[in-house]
Amino acid sequence: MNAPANTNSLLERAPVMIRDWIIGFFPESLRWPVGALLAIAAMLAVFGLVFAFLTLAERKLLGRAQNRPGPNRSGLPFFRGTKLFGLTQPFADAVKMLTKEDIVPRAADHLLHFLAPVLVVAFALMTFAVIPYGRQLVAVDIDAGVLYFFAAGAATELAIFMAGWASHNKYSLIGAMRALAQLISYELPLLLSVVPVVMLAGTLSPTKIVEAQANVPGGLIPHWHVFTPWGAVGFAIFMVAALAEANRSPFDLPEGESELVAGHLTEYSGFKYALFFMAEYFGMIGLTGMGATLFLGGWQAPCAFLEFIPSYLWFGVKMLSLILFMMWIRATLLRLRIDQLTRLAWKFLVPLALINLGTAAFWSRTDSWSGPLQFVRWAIALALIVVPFVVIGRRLTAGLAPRTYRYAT
Amino acid sequence: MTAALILIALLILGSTAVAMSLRNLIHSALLLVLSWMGIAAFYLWAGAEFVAFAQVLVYAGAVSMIVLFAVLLTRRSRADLSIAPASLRRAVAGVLAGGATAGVLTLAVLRTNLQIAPSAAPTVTVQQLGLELIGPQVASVLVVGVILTVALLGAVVLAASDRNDGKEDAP
Amino acid sequence: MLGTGIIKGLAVTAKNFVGSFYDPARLVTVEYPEKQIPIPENYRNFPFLVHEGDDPIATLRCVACKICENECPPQCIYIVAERDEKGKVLKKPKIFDIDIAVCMSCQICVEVCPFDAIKMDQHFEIAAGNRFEGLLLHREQLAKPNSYYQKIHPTEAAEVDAMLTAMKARQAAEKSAKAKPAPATQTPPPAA
Amino acid sequence: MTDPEIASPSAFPEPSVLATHSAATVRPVHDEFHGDLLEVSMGPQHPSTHGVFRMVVTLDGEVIVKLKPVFGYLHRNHEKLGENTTYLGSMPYTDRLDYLCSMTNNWAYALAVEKLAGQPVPERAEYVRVILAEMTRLVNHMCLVGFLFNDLGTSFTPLLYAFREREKFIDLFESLSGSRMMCNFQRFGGCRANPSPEWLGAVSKLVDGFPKFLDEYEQLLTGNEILLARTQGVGCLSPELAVQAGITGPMLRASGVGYDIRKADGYGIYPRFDFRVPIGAHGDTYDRYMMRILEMRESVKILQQALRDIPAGPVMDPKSRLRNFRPKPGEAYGRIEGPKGEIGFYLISDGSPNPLRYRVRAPSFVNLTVIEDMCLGRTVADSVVILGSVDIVLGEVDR
Amino acid sequence: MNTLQLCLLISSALFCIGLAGALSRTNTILVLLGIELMLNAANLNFIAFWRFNPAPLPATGVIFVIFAIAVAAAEAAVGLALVIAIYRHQQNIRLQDATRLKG
Repeated sequence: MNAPANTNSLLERAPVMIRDWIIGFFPESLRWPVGALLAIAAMLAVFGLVFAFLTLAERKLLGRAQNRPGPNRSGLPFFRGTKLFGLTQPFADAVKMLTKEDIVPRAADHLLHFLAPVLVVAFALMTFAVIPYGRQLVAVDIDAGVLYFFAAGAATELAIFMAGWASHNKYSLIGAMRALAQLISYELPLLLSVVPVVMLAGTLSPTKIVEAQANVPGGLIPHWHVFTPWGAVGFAIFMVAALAEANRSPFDLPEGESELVAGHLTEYSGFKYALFFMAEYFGMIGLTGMGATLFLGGWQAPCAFLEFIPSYLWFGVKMLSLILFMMWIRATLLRLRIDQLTRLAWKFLVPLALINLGTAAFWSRTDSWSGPLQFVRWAIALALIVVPFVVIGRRLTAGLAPRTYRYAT
Repeated sequence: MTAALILIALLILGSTAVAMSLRNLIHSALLLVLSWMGIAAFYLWAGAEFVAFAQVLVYAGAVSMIVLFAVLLTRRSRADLSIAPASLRRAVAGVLAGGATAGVLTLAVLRTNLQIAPSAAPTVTVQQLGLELIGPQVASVLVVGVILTVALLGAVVLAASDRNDGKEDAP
Repeated sequence: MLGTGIIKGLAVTAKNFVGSFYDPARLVTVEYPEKQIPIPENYRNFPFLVHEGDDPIATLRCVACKICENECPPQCIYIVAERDEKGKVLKKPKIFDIDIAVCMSCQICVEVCPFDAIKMDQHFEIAAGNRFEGLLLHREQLAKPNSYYQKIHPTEAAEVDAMLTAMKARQAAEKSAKAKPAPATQTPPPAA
Repeated sequence: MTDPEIASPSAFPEPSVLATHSAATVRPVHDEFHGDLLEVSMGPQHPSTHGVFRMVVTLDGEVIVKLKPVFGYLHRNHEKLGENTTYLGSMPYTDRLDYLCSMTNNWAYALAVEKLAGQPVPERAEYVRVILAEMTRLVNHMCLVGFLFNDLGTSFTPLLYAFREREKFIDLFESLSGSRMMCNFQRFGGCRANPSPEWLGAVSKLVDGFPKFLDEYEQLLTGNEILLARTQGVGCLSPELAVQAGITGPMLRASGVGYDIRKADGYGIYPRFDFRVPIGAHGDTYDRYMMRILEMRESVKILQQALRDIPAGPVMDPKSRLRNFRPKPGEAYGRIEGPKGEIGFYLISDGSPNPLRYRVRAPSFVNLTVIEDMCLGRTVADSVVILGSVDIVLGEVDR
Repeated sequence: MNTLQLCLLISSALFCIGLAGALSRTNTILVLLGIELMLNAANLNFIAFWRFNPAPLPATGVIFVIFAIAVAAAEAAVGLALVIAIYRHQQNIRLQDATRLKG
């Protein structure tokens, strides 16, 4: 990694310095567990707050997109009349959720009903461990980090199934079945879209993947994967599959409100519901964080002269913009049907991801092409993307078109 | 080191034993997921992290899903899920067979003089694994790929519901 | 091509998102207790009784004719006429109750009233703690001055007032024309 | 054109799934939590049954093999009430039938009573009625389309855009009639209030801006691939079945039968206006959705013509009476093309102040009867969308 | 007893639980799961031997386990598809009822 001089600015090093300072109070033998606990505590605090304000951001964004102001009335306790643009809304929600009655249906499987929300949050939190948030900020830097991420992510659906099953409610059960079908369908494109990145970076370690996207000195366009043809397609597929993995609109079938009331959440209330809600946002954070890491250069600044801004802020900006994009999609799109969902995965995303693998191979083989050959390289790569997209897309939407109508006068 | 191993062993064996003796099929399946996770923990303990994550991804992520799907698709009522052994004789026979095998294996393990290496685990990076798979083991990778594809197709053919079939078989 | 429809849709929501920050045609909501949309003049919600003078009960226009009680579709009006000591029915209500929990604001009582005594109110913040007593309005609560009526329905009230003064003038003229002989027989006012 | 023209049946392919799920192959339902078939009671409390409606669906996986609509949760004895109140007293109750389109309900009832009593209506009142009816059509179709999109799984965005525009119309209703939804505006022999020129100007301005809103609205989702996939070919209703079941309104026209009472009866002054009746070709949910969109565009045309031509004058026939209204014995059926279909009132008078028989032909109710035929072989998600595209208001279904 | 032997004992215990389960249960799904467990026990052995090999080869054990996992996944998929086929055929998944190859 070619580290410019200003990368070690005070802000950049601040989190690590604080950690080292606190660890310094402990004897040598305790330093490792204390460091780990600190990392966990910091992550819980930061992402807890991020979650809280993301719920507000989502409601505000949806509100504005729907021509209404969104929550803007919650103020401070004991200060009547303060409004603060509704910034305290998440805390009011938290108080409400915590004080609501926790209802467990009599016929429910009590143990699983209790375990499901706990597990879903636990698995969602586990994914945070391997994401590099900044230059030195990664909780566990393991060699197979990407694999770990998807392994932990896959387990969340298990918890969703448990919730659906334990509730002893037909809507919940259908929701759970949908969740399973959705997971099985979208795990594949998600992984396949990541394979080119792993192939070209030559590693499964998120930190090394980020380093592989370091800026080339003098390069105008950031040296991120998303700015290559295969990277763009991979990123698009990753985002679509991530929407499905996070059960976000237009793939929110497991909890499809208009059909299944609330799917696997139907019989949950109070704090357990809040845990599910939290897990959904944690899932979003994790997936977008991984997406930023794999395709958007992780914590890398877009150009060298912007590197004075701390790396973790860059990471935050990228992650948040991806999350906001997900919310924007939610504000616009409608839900797919379950058969269309699986068809989209198997007949569209998987073939495209496989072809993208070939594109990536071509791209890496032709790395040495330069000059006019560079244009040929781009042309071939784009053709490899656009032609399958159009052909498969046409097959996918065969028979669907806006219609013209006749009139009886 | 050994303490961690014993904990992992307790997790694996305990959850498996309970899973195999439970009456509720869903609980069994979920406990087995726990046991598989314990096995992944064992792999981690042994220093084979790639295998550990692959174990979680494949077993907790995929096999468990298929199992749960199969459970849900093959029951008539919630009561169907509580499954008892067919007969006491069968259960006793099964446990006896298992116990006998266990005895033989334990004896064999304890009687054998096994050399062990120094405590540090052999390091294997993902890159090494990949080179190994693409290099010397490429034939096996291809064979496994073919097996997986055939298995996928076979599973689809077997499980694909043929509505006409159902009509003919209807009593 | 696949995706164009989705992109178009995203553009529309983006346009609305941005528009809601500066375009009043897009951000139409009003924060209610602090701000209120002006109520149109014709707005109606529950009936009230018009009185003329200072004493609300004594100067009610209502003559307890019970037409509104009969015509009211949900039958939410209950009227008992005042009687003097001899038991003779007086032309004023002793009880005039409207159960606004039942009233459906149809305005039929207003339309059928020959004396322009009952009109539709515009006061809608009438939440009450008790749905029986709290929402059963008696004549004391229902009685509101004519000036209030003129304030909330200016156009309508002007017409009504003009008609009433014309009628009074006509009655006075008839009275004087008929001279002294008999005490003035109450001419029924023309139907509205 | 007055005769319903029926498109050739070949244009309506029988959904193949429907055939495979005929009664012969439906397996028996075993118990409450059976493995093969799952019986789910959707409603009466369910987010997308548009009120307290209940569908008992039997599912094979996610595919519906049986659907039993259950209604009556909102029954309020409307027809019996009508027989026990005066003719005028029923008018506010008709507001509450289909509470989204009280103006058309009022008109249909007023039409029936006017037929019964031979009551003429002044010219200006006819224009006002047309204006209000077409505004109601816009309001209703906007609601329907918004709710349909919500059933399709949007997060309220299209619904709130539709409500934003609908609100403007409702404000106009309020400033004319005094109430936003329960207008209670029509009277036998005219209308209750004479709209001022300012009011007509406001309508005119709103109507002229409406196509622009519709364009933006259509841009939002009409061409959306997900919408096409979710609605095209979903819930097909063949024209034969539609005619046999007595389906009316946009739903019938979506099935390809060009029947519109505004053209067929020419009630009021509709023959004076130049407008077209859009006809679908597939009878699926997408056609039903597009019928509404296209009808809104036609309604705008009618409104513009009516607002241009409206004469001055009174809106109430001076000979009509509010009290002691006793039509001579006889019977009458007044019907109009409501936004949801044919809304009709059948009255028998015995000369008393109350009708002897009072009967409502509610389009929501009749259109709902084919819900099972449309849903069989589709998934749960489709059933919700199909129900949404039928456009029911439970106040009218249950009465 | 050294650590390797402990690992082997664990794996043999897991194998025997799987065996006992597969033999004693009649529910096809549980039988399949028992077989899965036996496969997993074998995998434990591979890793244990790899881990404690006095002359370690870089990746043999790991690669063996990877293949074993892949094959086990395939087996699970086919096996459970068979279960569903059996269920469709005889309306239950009791193993002793599945006695016919055809019909």
